[in-house]
Amino acid sequence: MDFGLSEEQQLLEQTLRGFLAEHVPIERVRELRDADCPNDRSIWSALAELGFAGVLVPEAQNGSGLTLLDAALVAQALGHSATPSPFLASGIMAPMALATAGGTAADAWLEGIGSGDLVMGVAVTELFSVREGAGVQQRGGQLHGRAMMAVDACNANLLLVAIDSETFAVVKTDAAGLEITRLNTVDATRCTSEAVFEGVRPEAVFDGAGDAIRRMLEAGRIALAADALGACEAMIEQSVAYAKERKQFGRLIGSFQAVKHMCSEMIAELEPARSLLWYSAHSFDAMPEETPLLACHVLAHVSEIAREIASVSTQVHGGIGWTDEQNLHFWFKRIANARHLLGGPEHLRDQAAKLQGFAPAA
Amino acid sequence: MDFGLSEEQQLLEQTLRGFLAEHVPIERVRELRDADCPNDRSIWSALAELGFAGVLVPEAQNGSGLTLLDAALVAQALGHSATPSPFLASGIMAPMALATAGGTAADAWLEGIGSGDLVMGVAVTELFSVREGAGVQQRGGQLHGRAMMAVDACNANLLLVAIDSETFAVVKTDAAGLEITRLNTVDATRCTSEAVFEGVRPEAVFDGAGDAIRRMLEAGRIALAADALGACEAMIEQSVAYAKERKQFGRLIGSFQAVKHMCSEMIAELEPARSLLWYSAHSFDAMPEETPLLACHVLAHVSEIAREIASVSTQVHGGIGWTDEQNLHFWFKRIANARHLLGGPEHLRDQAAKLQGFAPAA
Amino acid sequence: MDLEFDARYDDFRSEVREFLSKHKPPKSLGVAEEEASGRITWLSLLIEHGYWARTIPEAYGGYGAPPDLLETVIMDEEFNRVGVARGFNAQGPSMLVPTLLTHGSEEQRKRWISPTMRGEIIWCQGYSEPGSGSDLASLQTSGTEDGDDFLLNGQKIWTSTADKAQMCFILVRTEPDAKKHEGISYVLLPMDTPGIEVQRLETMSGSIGENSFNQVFLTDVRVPRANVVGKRGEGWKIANTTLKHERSSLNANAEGTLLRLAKLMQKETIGGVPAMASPMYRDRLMKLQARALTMKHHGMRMLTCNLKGEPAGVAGLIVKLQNCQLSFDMAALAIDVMGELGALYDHTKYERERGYWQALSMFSLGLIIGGGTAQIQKNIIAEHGLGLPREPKPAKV
Amino acid sequence: MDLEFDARYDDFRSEVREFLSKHKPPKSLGVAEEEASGRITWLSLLIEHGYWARTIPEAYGGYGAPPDLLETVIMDEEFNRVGVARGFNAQGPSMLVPTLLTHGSEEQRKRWISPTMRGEIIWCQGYSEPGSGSDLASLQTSGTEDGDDFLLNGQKIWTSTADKAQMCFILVRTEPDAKKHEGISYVLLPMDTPGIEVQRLETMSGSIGENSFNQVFLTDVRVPRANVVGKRGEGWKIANTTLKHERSSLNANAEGTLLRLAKLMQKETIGGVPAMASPMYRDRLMKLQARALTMKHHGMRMLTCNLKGEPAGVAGLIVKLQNCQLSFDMAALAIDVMGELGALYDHTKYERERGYWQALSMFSLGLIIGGGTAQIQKNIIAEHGLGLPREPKPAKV
Repeated sequence: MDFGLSEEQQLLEQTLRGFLAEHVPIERVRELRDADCPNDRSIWSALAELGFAGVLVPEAQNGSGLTLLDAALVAQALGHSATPSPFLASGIMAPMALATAGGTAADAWLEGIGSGDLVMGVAVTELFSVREGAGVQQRGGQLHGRAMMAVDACNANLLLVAIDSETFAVVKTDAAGLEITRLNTVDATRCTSEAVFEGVRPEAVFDGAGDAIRRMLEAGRIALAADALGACEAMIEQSVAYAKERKQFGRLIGSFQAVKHMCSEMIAELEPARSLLWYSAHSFDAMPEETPLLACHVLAHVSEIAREIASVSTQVHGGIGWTDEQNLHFWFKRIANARHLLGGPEHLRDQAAKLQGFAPAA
Repeated sequence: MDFGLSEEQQLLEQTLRGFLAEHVPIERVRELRDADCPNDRSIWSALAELGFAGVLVPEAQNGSGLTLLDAALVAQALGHSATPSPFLASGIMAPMALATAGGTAADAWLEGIGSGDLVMGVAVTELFSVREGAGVQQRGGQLHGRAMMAVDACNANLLLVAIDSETFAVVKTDAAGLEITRLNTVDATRCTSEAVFEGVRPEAVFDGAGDAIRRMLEAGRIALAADALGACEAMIEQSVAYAKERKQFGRLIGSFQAVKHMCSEMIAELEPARSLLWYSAHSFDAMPEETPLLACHVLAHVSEIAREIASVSTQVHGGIGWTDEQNLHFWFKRIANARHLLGGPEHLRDQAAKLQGFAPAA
Repeated sequence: MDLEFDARYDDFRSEVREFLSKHKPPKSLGVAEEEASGRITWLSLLIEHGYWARTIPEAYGGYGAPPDLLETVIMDEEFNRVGVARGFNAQGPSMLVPTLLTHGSEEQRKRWISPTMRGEIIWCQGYSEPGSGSDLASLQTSGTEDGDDFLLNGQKIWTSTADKAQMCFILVRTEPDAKKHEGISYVLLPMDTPGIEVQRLETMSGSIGENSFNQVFLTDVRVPRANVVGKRGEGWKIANTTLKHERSSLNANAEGTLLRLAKLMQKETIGGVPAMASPMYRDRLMKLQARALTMKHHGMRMLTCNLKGEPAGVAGLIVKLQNCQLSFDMAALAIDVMGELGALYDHTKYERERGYWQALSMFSLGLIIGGGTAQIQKNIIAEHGLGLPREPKPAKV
Repeated sequence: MDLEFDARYDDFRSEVREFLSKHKPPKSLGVAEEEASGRITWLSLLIEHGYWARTIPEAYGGYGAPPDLLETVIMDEEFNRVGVARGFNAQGPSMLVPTLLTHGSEEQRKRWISPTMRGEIIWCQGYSEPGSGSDLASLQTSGTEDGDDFLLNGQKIWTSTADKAQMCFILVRTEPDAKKHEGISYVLLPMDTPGIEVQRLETMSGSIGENSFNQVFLTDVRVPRANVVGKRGEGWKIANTTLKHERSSLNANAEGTLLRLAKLMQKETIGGVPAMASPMYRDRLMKLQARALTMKHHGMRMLTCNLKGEPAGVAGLIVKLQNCQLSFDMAALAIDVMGELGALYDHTKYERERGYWQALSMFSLGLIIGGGTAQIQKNIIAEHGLGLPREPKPAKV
């Protein structure tokens, strides 16, 4: 009888944010910008040790078996600190797909994922957007084709690749015939790559896995919304702090109505979006029939407000917000990248309309 | 070698605005709100006497034979003063259709129109939007059907009705079988009605009049944009004046940054739109091949900024702007009505895309 | 997050349903004199079953139940389902009663809360003045001490239902020498007191829409000093508690409006094709649906804070700002969808839904302005919610 | 309105075309040392034909033609058609030269205008300081009198091309006891003067985009007092003339960007279907096209004012505000159209147009902020353009 975070969830959030503030300050993120892949294994191991890699791994596989709302709080904290990590793929999407699909292989991988020893990237872009004629097919027990914008695949051990809306496969990232190439984006805090398959023998193929794929996408979208919302929080916090400290015309700039209103408008968008995020994530476990629509809406809505917040909070900082050294742009770009990573707003709204019978189904 | 109004045009504008300020103050408009039709004949006669009814009527028919830019300045002044008059139909659209189509009957009507003795409404909605199954057909030399949202038809002598994109007819408003019923809108300053045809014998039918119809619509759209822009001007002027006079918190509200920025944002939209209006109207006579695209864009763009300006300028006034007695709403509602009168923004943009081959032609 | 409906709640829902299947409200539940007996009977019945005044102590005529979010949600859902208002949406219950519960004397609570909740007494609110809109604290209506009474003089504006109300909770300046915010008292004023003149105030929305507004002129209006709520000079603080409450709990029912809009888009055709088939209109609808869902669940979060007595912080201050703009934007889409017929008004032929959407558009604009313009609200959000510094005081010139 | 191209203009257009068919510009027309000889030869050739420095008097090395809107339009059209820059888009020609023409001494004009227009001298602009962004007039870099010289001390920021420029037009505080706006002088400073240190300033857009920014540290930098432009202490007024000019004439070539965006939308496919087939993207493109046309023709109106020497009034003050936002919004649509590939950057595989749109997005955001944030510009529009009152001075605390 309570719309809000439980005490345990508040504690989880505090613990993680405290840890990240101490161990992954923005200077650490900046260092990782020049790495081959930003998903630094030592950060991930530390997070795994605290139990965050296995937040969605079932208890039967030694995971924490928590809810998606707990996982969303983790994603939000990672977005808030702009921490590079394979959480989206290995902490959210892969475990959700494997746990839903089930089976011996899946269980074994889930155990590895939860301990943080095994990192699994995901390549699912072609489920919602096909560019450059990409797509991966099965022929004679081997995989051929190309997956664009695979998430967290670079430094991973395994890669989950969607074949179609009912089928996914798991391959070793060092499998013969598989080439994974990092694709640089504006966002230096997230790993994206191209995976080219030339006769790759998969570790497993999951057929009839439509539910697993749908749940994986829903969970991923909610978590990505949480991540972007966390980034928005961070940008607003920094704007408000800067407005309380920077003087121009002999006054703190936060005493100017224009600056006040920019901050007010940002927080007025953020707080209700937080409520929607909580409800959407909660629905995933408690009212899953509501989730398909909510997952589309929450990510589309957060993507829209986040673009605005990213721009306005940079403007609050004036010229300094535009410099590299101020670091604000790490969040700006994380938000920019998130906007299309699991489907852009137009696509998601079209899906939402279809789910309600408002638009002709594809 | 000059992008701007000529001295003659500036004089025309001043003269007309001066006349309207004196003879059609907003209190006069308020009185006409309770009339059966707001298009008061005495106002129209006075405008005709000054030559404004015949601004687009060719000199051969004793009109002024001026350009559409001149006519647009008239429309803008009428919007600025929220003057009810049949100018859109009888001053712009009908003369443009008749002059383009030509012929003896057309010439005679043009003469009457220019003198102000003859008022001609237009019923063209179904060319771009069919609601309630409306539409007028010719059968055995008679007209049947229904035209929605005819403009300036109530107090008119004749009605121009579009049959299809190549054909229009002219009927007497008191013809047997024709019933014209005023449809009230939020906008008390413009006359709109339904015209039901039950076997009406037309005065004339113009076939192969595709160009005439196209030019009539283009001219109407540019003039309607001018009208709405004039209304925007008036709302901004009143906002700025109010901000210089109203005190709250011991200060003129115009000294608050929030109010300043609302005013700045409005004027920042208005001024470039004025430039586009000038160019679009000028193109009508000087570079007609550019006009089809410009007519769509200028009306769609003005419709979008006008909705925002109407809302923001009301907000600048606070509660008083929302009262009936402040009169601001006359402009607010004139803008609201104009938005869809000759095609809404989405439709116009779709047309613009089609004209450039960006969208599949209908 | 606990939104499970366990068995106890299933029972509760059944009860509510049964109640609603057995009982019908009066045809209209307005403030008019002729509606009084139906209104009072119905509200009293609701209170008896605990569907109205549910958490108000029995001592003050309420049902006296402990706060429970899910019960509230269930009641709202079930009443909405059959299209029956759950109680009486008027300024007495929504603004005066919470104020009395927090600041009123025991005697005031005993005397006023019960008849107000039962709809026996209709209240109006005397806050705004022509010269004091955004700057409400600058109000000038004076309350001059005269024996055991105050003599009130001045003018109020935006006083809805002043023409029908029996009572007015009014802000007057009783301490002319105190600072601006410290000289105001919150007074309960019978509207039949001699010296009160009520004049209707027309708004831009004209004939459509229920809400009527008035100006109230006060000339030597005598009211006992005992009618002050709280302490003298604390009226500003007291009124602000309620205003804050109003800002955080404005129930716009955005979801209901959204569904109505979706229905319109399915029904309204352009060239024989439903407006819903237009990808542009549909995309706008989906954008608005996301916002409506956002505000719906934000409302539940606020309700939780409210029921638990926890401060909602900045998240509470933004509710009104967002809800009013959302209503305005939903009305705008509806009007666009109706195209050239969207401007029809005043019960003319072809008008859709009796002008509902145009009236909503204008009324929402009024709400964006009223009770503190959007600009004032953003100041409050920034200063009270985010701790940004106030504007420096101007130098004396 | 007179935009007829009569016969004379046809001839002029032919001339320009012929010129462009015969002459090719150097590969790049940048500010770098190694580009100097190509740049100087090309610009000199343009001036000789009157396609650059066209209205600058011959006495100062210009072509000396009277202003003519259509000639300007024709030259722009023809140069754009073949993708050749008409002249040299740098701060010397665009900001210093107009300033010298209005405020410089005869000697300064004779000495500096010609080599600046010919690209022999590269200038940078020393206005902003780390503590003086929006509040430019609060700048602290000091110019202390020392015999016939000033000794400059302080720090400048956002000084683009400071690493390559030979000269800097710089604002320094020479009258420390005067009022804030009256103590600043506009000084011409050779960049090889001892005591100047230039440090590169990285921006968010990183490796892509030509524009480089710097910080400039000044320690006892000696500059002759004769290098002051206009009177001592009038630097603020003088700099503002140019800033105003910049705000009203920012040539964003919105139409060109729009066409590029339309091409992208025809080429880029989603599931094999061109993005242009999406009604939503197309509608956004059309909205942007209307705004681009608006700003294009507004630019012609401003150019007319400029050439006629008539004040553009408030219509001039809004140009930069609108153009920067328009660029930002066009980039946003392009990025959306490219979908998940829209974030690609740093010359990675599959990146479209070498990251042009992401760079444009970030650079436009910088322009929205730079040279007076959008907020400062709106203040100026309101106060100077609409005559709204200034904010009252704060009381001393």
